[in-house]
Amino acid sequence: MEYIAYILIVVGLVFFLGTSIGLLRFPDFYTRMHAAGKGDTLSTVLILAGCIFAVASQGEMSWLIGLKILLIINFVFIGSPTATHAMMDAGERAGAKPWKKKGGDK
Amino acid sequence: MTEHLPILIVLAPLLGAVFAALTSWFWPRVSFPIVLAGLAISCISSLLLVFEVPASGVIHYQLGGWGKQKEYADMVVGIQISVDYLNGLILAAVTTIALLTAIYSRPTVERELEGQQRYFYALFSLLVAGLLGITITGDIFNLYVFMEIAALSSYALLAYGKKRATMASFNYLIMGTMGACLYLLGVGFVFVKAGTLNIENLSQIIPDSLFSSQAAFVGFVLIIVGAWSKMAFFPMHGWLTNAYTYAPTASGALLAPLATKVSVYAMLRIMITVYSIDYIIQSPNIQTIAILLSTIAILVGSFYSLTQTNLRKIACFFIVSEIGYMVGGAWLANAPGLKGAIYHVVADAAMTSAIFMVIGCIIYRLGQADLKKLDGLYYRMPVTFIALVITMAALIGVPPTCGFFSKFYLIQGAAQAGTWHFVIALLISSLIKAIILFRIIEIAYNKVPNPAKDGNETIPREEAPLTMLIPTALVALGLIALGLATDTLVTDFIAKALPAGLTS
Amino acid sequence: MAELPIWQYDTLFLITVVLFGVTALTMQNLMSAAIVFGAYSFLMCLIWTAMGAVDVAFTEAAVGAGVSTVFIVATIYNTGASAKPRKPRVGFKLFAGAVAVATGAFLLSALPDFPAWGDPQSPVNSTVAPYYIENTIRDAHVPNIVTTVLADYRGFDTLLETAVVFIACIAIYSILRVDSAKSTVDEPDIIAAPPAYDPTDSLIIRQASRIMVPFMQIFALYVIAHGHYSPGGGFQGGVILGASVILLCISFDLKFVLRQWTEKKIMLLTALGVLIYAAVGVACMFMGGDYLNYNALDPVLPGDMAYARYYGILLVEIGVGVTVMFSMIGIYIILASNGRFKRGL
Amino acid sequence: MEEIVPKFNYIVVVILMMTGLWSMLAQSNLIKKCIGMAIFQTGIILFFISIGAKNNASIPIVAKEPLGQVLGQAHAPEGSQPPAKPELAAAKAKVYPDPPDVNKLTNPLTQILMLTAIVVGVATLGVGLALAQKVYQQHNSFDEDEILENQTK
Repeated sequence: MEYIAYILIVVGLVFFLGTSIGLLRFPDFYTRMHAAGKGDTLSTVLILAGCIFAVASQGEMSWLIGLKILLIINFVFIGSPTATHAMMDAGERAGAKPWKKKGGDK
Repeated sequence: MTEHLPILIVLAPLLGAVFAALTSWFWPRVSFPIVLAGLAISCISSLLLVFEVPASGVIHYQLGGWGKQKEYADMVVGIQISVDYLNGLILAAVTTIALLTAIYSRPTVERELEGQQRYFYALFSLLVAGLLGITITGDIFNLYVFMEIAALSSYALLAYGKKRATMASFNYLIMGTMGACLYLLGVGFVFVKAGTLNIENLSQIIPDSLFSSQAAFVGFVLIIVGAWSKMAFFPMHGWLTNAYTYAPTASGALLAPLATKVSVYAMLRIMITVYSIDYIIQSPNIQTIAILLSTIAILVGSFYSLTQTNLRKIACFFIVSEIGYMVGGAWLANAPGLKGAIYHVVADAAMTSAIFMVIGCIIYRLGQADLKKLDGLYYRMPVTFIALVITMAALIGVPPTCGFFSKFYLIQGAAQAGTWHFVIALLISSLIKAIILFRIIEIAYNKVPNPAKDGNETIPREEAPLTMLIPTALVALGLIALGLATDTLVTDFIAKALPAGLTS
Repeated sequence: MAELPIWQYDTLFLITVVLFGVTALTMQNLMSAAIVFGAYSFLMCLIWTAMGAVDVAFTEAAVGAGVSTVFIVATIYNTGASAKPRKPRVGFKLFAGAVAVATGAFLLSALPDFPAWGDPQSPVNSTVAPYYIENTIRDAHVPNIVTTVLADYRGFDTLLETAVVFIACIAIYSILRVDSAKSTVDEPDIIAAPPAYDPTDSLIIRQASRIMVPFMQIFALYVIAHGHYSPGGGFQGGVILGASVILLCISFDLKFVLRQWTEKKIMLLTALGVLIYAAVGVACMFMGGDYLNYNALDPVLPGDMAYARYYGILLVEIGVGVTVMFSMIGIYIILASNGRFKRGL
Repeated sequence: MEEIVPKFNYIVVVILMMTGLWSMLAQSNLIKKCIGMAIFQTGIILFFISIGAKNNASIPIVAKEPLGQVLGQAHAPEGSQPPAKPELAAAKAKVYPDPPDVNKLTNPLTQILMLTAIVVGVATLGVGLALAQKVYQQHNSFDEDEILENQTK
């Protein structure tokens, strides 16, 4: 059980790394938002899944804690993509133009 | 029910405010009587308690039924409120002044706060509950929470005023929160070293184990500086003049006399009970700094009041200089100085309340309180003018009034402690207040030809409405009554409040 | 040197928290300053959980980070201001810096006198605190010591705290609320600059919040009721309830929420919560005990003396929850709608 | 280094408070002053919590021993039939360990004080923001210098 937890958490962290690099490197608003959205949802869910397995092996009440973590995962799935969508939507209305390859306006 | 009196003092205004807030939505006219009833209950119970203290000694009231725990070296668990010689008098003074100001404020609220007065009386009563809580509580963290209650309701009461009141209230908020946070940090430092928050336990722990510890010293300085900035002592007095000048007359009349004096009481409580006087004598450098600062405060307060023409601004600078009296008197750390300081807290609350009420009457009737436009005040508002003269006499220190006796003790203490600059400052400030009094008399009396003689046109006599006039007259006469009752007050109340060990 | 009493990770958190704090203050754009302040508060919760203060971390996450960031953002939205770079008043900034450094040095002068971080024998952990830890079960059968000390041993503090929340709500109401119909206060009606984009009414956000809100409210009720066994209690539950209604305000618009929770209802229920708390105390007084001494309620409540305290705490927590919920909603609506209760964030 | 490391949290607390104090005094923007005030207060809260923290101590909740374990102690392993009624009640009453070891749980007292401090902080922040918003209505700017000019003219 322990090893699955370690693997999941490490993979989650890798995604977080990808998100932060994405946030820094991507040229314009939309691509940065894309990176942030992905990192925000996926890596959190992976880390939480890792926690479920980490907790699974302790004490006989751990299935209850596992269930609670599942609930949290469910909420993260509903919550953070909506947040990213809201920001994208607001950005689009506020007139942020997507980046074009041939040196469009920054 | 009598043993519940201590909690009733704080609970009555608190519940009064909650009920006033609830009923303000259904019958707005009912909220004023409710608050008045709450203040009346707390006033009666505080007067009863004051007379009970000499009979039965210090009264402790355990909240939640927890008390001293034997097996834990009788540490007090839970919160304890106590009435003793030091805060008994101040409780009585605060409740009576609050009650009179509530009656007084009715017409001014009707006129000045047309559309907004739904929660005015709820905040009024909560402020009084906070101030009474500071006076009565026996737990230093509880004192912080009461300080915040009083502060938050005073920000709102001040923000009711005209255009410039909002910015003045914001500055007051920043300074007030800074003071409260420094106080909280000071409580943290004391808590780290002493481990308990109860004043009674602290007064045993600190003298025997913590006198040498640097953290306790830093905690002491933080608490004192926090209290100083709450009472607008010299370096931190910037917010007071704007805050009280642009506030509506009702909140000015309530806040000016009580808010700063209760912070002085909090400082006195920490100095006398928690850290005991010989801690102050043992660390002399704060003492000299404090007395120097209070001399500057008195001089700054007096000189600035000379330059102002708006009566309310003058009264605000009087407060700044009066605070200098009290802090200087307390830090002399000898018997007459402390007696003068404690007595001055009560006397000055009455004096400031009287002067703000008089100014309120003038503003109510003449629309503004500018010194230059007060000509003919004697003929137009004779009773208010007489009250003004009595209050100014008390501020200067003319014998029958209470101002004289407190100044007498302060000068005696200062002479004994040898701090001559403090004595000179006291005399100069009385001189300046005398100049202002004669300036007012000259404007109000001589500038206008005497209408009694038939030749000149008669000035219509338009007094403030009765509900404002009676409290003003009562407080003004109270100054004289307080003066006459000085020796009984000092001997069996204030003298017993001082620690026994204090020598002369 | 004995085993280093220091948590290695916490020093890392502490350094980052200081960095967050400093950036939050030196940022030009107000909105980003608010967001960095939110991040600062969330990181602060992490530090407190690491130090074992779970209840405080929960409250800070809900009240400190969640709601205060929303308040700041609502104020900025309403005024639409961003810190225009002004000529810095160098003289005054230096003076203020000198004052801050001087106080800091004075505070640090007490450093050698402090107990080390985390040693169990320090005076704080060895005088009054052991009583609470050892006697909570005997006195009130409540495993969560924090809730017992909060609502029972130092119950008066919590009553005053609820009063503070109540005062904040009325104070903000009386400062900002202007029913333009009959107020004589001369207040030029500078409508905030219309936001750069019209607020979205996109379906996705509404659906998502419509799904989330009921679960949030159930969880909040669980937090209030379950305060005896797990971290939580009146404050945290009340704030989450308030936050769920604020979420509705943001995703739908103010009128939608005001139809359900009218201004009168909100203000009345804020006052009601404090009344519940104070009434429980007064009931104890009438039943013969001291103020807020729940033992006196024993004849009324089931179970033995200790369980009277158990239920007393529960009643009090409900009072706190009601006040905190409605004052958070009230403060948000007034701040967001600049006192006119019509349109808002 | 010997003296600094075990007292690191007090240093951080002082730094946080001084940034808050500096920003309250020097920042001209009203909202920045409010944020500085909030940071000042969180600094104090960190100070109180770090006093109450104990080394490797768990959260201040008295953990229940699982019923089975308690029953096992009450009844030696000789038989598997359920224990008689009174023992079960006694065991159930004893589910909580007698007074928990003080060093194992963090100090609840400092946490209570800080619950109050956080709520007071938010209340003051709310009132400060309301005042800032009203000032903005009157002077159309958050900057203290502009407001002063606006007031004096």
